[in-house]
Amino acid sequence: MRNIADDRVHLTREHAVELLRQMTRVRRFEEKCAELYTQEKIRGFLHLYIGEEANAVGVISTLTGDEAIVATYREHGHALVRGLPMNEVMAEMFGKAVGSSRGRGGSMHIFSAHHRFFGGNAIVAGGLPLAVGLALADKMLGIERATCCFFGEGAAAEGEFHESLNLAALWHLPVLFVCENNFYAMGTALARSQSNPSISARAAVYGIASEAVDGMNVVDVEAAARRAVHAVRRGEGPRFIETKTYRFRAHSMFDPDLYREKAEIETWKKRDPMVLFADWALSAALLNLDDREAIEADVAQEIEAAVAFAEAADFEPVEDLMKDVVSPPSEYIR
Amino acid sequence: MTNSRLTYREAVREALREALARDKRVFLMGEDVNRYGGAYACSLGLPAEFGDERVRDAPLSESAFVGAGIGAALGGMRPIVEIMTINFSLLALDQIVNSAATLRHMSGGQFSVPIVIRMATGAGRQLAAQHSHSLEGWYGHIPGIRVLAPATVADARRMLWPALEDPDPVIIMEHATLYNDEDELPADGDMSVDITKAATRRQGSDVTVIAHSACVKKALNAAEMLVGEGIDCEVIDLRILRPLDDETIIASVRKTHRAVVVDEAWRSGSLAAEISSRITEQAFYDLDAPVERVCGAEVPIPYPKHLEQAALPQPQSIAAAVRKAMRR
Amino acid sequence: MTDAELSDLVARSLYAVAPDIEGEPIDPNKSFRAQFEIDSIDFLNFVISLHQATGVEILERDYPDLQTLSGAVAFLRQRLP
Amino acid sequence: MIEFKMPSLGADMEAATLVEWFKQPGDRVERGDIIALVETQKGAIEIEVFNEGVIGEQRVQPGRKVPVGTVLATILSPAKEPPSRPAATTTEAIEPKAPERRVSIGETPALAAPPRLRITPAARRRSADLGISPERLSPGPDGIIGLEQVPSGVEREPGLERAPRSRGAGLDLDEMRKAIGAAMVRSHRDIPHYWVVHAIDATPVFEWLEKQNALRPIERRLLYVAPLMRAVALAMKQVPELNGHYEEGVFRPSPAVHMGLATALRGGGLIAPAIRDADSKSVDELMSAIADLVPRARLGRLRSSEMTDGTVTLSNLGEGNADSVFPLIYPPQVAIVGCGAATLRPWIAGDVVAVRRVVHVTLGGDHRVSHGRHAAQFLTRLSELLAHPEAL
Repeated sequence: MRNIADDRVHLTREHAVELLRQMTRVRRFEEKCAELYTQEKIRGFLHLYIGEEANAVGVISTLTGDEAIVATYREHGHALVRGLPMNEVMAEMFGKAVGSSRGRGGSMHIFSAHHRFFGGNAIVAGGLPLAVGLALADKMLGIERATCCFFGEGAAAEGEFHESLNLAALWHLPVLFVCENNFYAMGTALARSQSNPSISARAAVYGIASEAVDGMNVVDVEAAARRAVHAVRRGEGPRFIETKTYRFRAHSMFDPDLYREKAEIETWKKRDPMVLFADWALSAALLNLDDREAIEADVAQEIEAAVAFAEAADFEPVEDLMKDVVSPPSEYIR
Repeated sequence: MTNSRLTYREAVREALREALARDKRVFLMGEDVNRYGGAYACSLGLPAEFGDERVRDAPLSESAFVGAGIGAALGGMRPIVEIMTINFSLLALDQIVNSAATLRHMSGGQFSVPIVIRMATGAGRQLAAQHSHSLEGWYGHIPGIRVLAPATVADARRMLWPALEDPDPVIIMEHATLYNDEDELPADGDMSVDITKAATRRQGSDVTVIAHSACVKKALNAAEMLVGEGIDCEVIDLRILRPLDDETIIASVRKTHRAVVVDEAWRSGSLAAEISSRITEQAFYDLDAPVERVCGAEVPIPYPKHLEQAALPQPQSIAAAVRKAMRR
Repeated sequence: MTDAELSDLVARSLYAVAPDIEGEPIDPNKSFRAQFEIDSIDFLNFVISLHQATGVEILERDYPDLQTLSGAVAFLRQRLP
Repeated sequence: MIEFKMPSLGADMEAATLVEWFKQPGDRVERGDIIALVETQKGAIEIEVFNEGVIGEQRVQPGRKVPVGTVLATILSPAKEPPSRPAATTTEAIEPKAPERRVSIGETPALAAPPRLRITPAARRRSADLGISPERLSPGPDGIIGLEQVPSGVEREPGLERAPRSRGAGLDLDEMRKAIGAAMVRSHRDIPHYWVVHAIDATPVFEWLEKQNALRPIERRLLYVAPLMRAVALAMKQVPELNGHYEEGVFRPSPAVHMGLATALRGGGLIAPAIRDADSKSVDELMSAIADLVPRARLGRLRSSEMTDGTVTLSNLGEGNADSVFPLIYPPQVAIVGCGAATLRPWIAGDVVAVRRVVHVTLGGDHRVSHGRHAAQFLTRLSELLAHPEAL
């Protein structure tokens, strides 16, 4: 067990393997999803996280299992890293009844009450007020823990972003805001949508301590998150991290990516967070090539099993269409 | 003069092109309308013709850019604001309901807001519960605005200009499943359309099926299915969701004595409820059967295809309602 | 049809137009009017009822033949095939 | 909350016995719904409600006689006031005191509405246009009468009444005679009557009827009373002083003629239910209305409005042998038309004596409102109308 009060990243071999393993799981899972999408096994919108894995892996590795996570419609990685079984996440992508949201949500709406994973929000900035409220509940109930909220830089244009930051700061709430700045809000570049391209500067004006880090470097992300989350847990109010990152894929499967230069994408790909970390860990002798191969083999097996699980699972019967609109009477709060 | 074959998407684009070309005050504003080409590719190619000023990317700030569109309309421009989906329009609801729809009245008629707001609506593409809803009935509830729902390629092409000529706010609902529909239009034929009248898409004598948007096609399919059973449906495309064209609806019901209202939206408090109510108010003594409704199941739209389709009106369910109205 | 059946049919037609006398015995030779205060409206309804039950055409000039149970039975016996 | 009280169905009604409730606590009622059957001195009458809402509590149980104005039930407005639980029956018979009670927030189980003819609005209208009583139509296989079940070519289809519902109570003939007696005593005491008689040659009417009926299928045949009522209604329109209500010293003429038809009940007794808007109904429509009304009157199945709406009454002794009649006005009306039997008589036609079918028509009027000249106007007009029945 790592000491959760320790601000430093303890890069043991064990931890390094874990970081690489999680990034690999997310990467390979999503590559498989892209394939399954083209086979029409997965439908709707599919927003891939490929290129941005270091953010979820770095941040979530600092959270305790009961610290709530609120994410966006690009949340497969966050769900897997948080510990949702890959089988259930894959089944959800298929829309199967054993999926993490019983198949009702699909790619954009993965939830798990057990893992305190609050989705899966497809309205930009829609998750920020929820995170503020989760933190408010903790504070009022006297539970000392953080709530972690992921969102993209596009959210910074929404009123809800500003309103939420103000509330969290005003009420001194234990929220860790993590802005994954991949520089494009769908097809609109940061410079075309923000008068001041620094997102972390916005947090600062609400009196929230903020920090911008290299989102392609999992160690940097983890270090920043560790500092921030400890401060939040200590009751120092909200913290804000802006990670500068990049998605290697288009916004969604049905996006011709007209708004980005190929050269720009190639430049960022040279800073692939998995490659970057693996190379560094190999050179620092924290990992060896066998480790990497073993991870890839394990992950491939896990994915194969998840696909088989999802394929074999049943769809919910149509008769159940009206389920879960409101609580069944037996669950009424008394 | 030759006919040109184009998609609904292209029809919207041509209408935008015409508007931008005809009136210097017109500009298009919205999320990803410029570089991305529009979330549904409706504005693809337009920035090259009209420039970044008049095809203006906006940040994800629905309340602000819709409100800014209202302000620009007050200030003498003729803005066309695109909202990516109707679910996102909820973030701008305050500006639409509390400003656009009220300014004329609360200023005692001094100001009008000649804005056109376009948005994609509806389910059918497995986009689950935050991208699939049909909330146009909510807009239909609000006095002070006009709500249009082009169901055909021709209407998609023709409705924008009269909408811009309307001195008051107009909302155009484009059903997301219609963008790929194709039809033939006269290349330079008559582009005018009456944005106060519903359209009768099929003449019939036994039952009036009233639908709008993507449900018009489904209603027409149902009507064809029923021909073999000796049932002759009249299909009315509402086209205008506010103000409703009572005259066309009531005249048809007076003729057929039976009505089936099809609405993709949830049944409770829906446009279908309003239409059904008007029929009973105005044509009660002409009715030979209770007004039937075929509406979306009252569930947030689920992701899996079979459940999503089960939640929506289908030709089969429309046909079943027609049979019920016919007491078959 | 036997006379008994015809008699039953006439009685049922009469009761149908005047349910308030249902079950009361009918004197076959006394006029309905005298027995039950059957007026012209009741009588018209009674004639319609007989016509509908039997298909027999009944003209206005036949009405006097139908004033009593026995008269009505005789009339029907004669007209029915 | 609205208190639904024992209605006054006539100036002479003082009390009535509740026979049967047709609506139960929790049932929705709409204006015009039949809510209960009450036994009056004049027979069993269905009473209707004039408010919409939900039946709250029934304060009077069947079998009890209560005075006019007694609260029979409460009606709650549908949204605001959920019905309270039915309270125990009050035992005080004639002067029930409303028990003190608080409206508790609760729900009453929705009870099934009593069976009602299932007919579509369009079918109901078409059958009304054709003068067909909907009760006479056979429903489709689903139990509903729709346009398909209404014959389109036939104008009127009288025939067998559907088997009537059981009355729930027999006519109380003694009570009825008492009530008629009371009304007639009041009429005789309070109304300064005058009568004017006029002999009218009704031969054209009978000749016309004979020709008509020869051409008509049996179901559409007319009775003499139908053209007679039509002519009386039209003539009434000419003399407003004869058509209306006199109440509390004021006469209110009625724009429409709602014609009470004095109907003898078997075993004695008289009742005069009204046909609304008789002046705007055709002869065929009047025939249809009479054919519908008379059997219902004899069964005691009348709507309360039919008992109170009449603005003038027609009393026709056409089937007997009496030469003429001097009837008493039915208050609050101000006139009554009495017709003796139409019998063959010698008649001066031009300068020859001919055999004609003659009827003595008496107009009884209320001197507070009209006088002989009005009566003469009416009778002259009636005579003209009956001379040309084809134009009626």
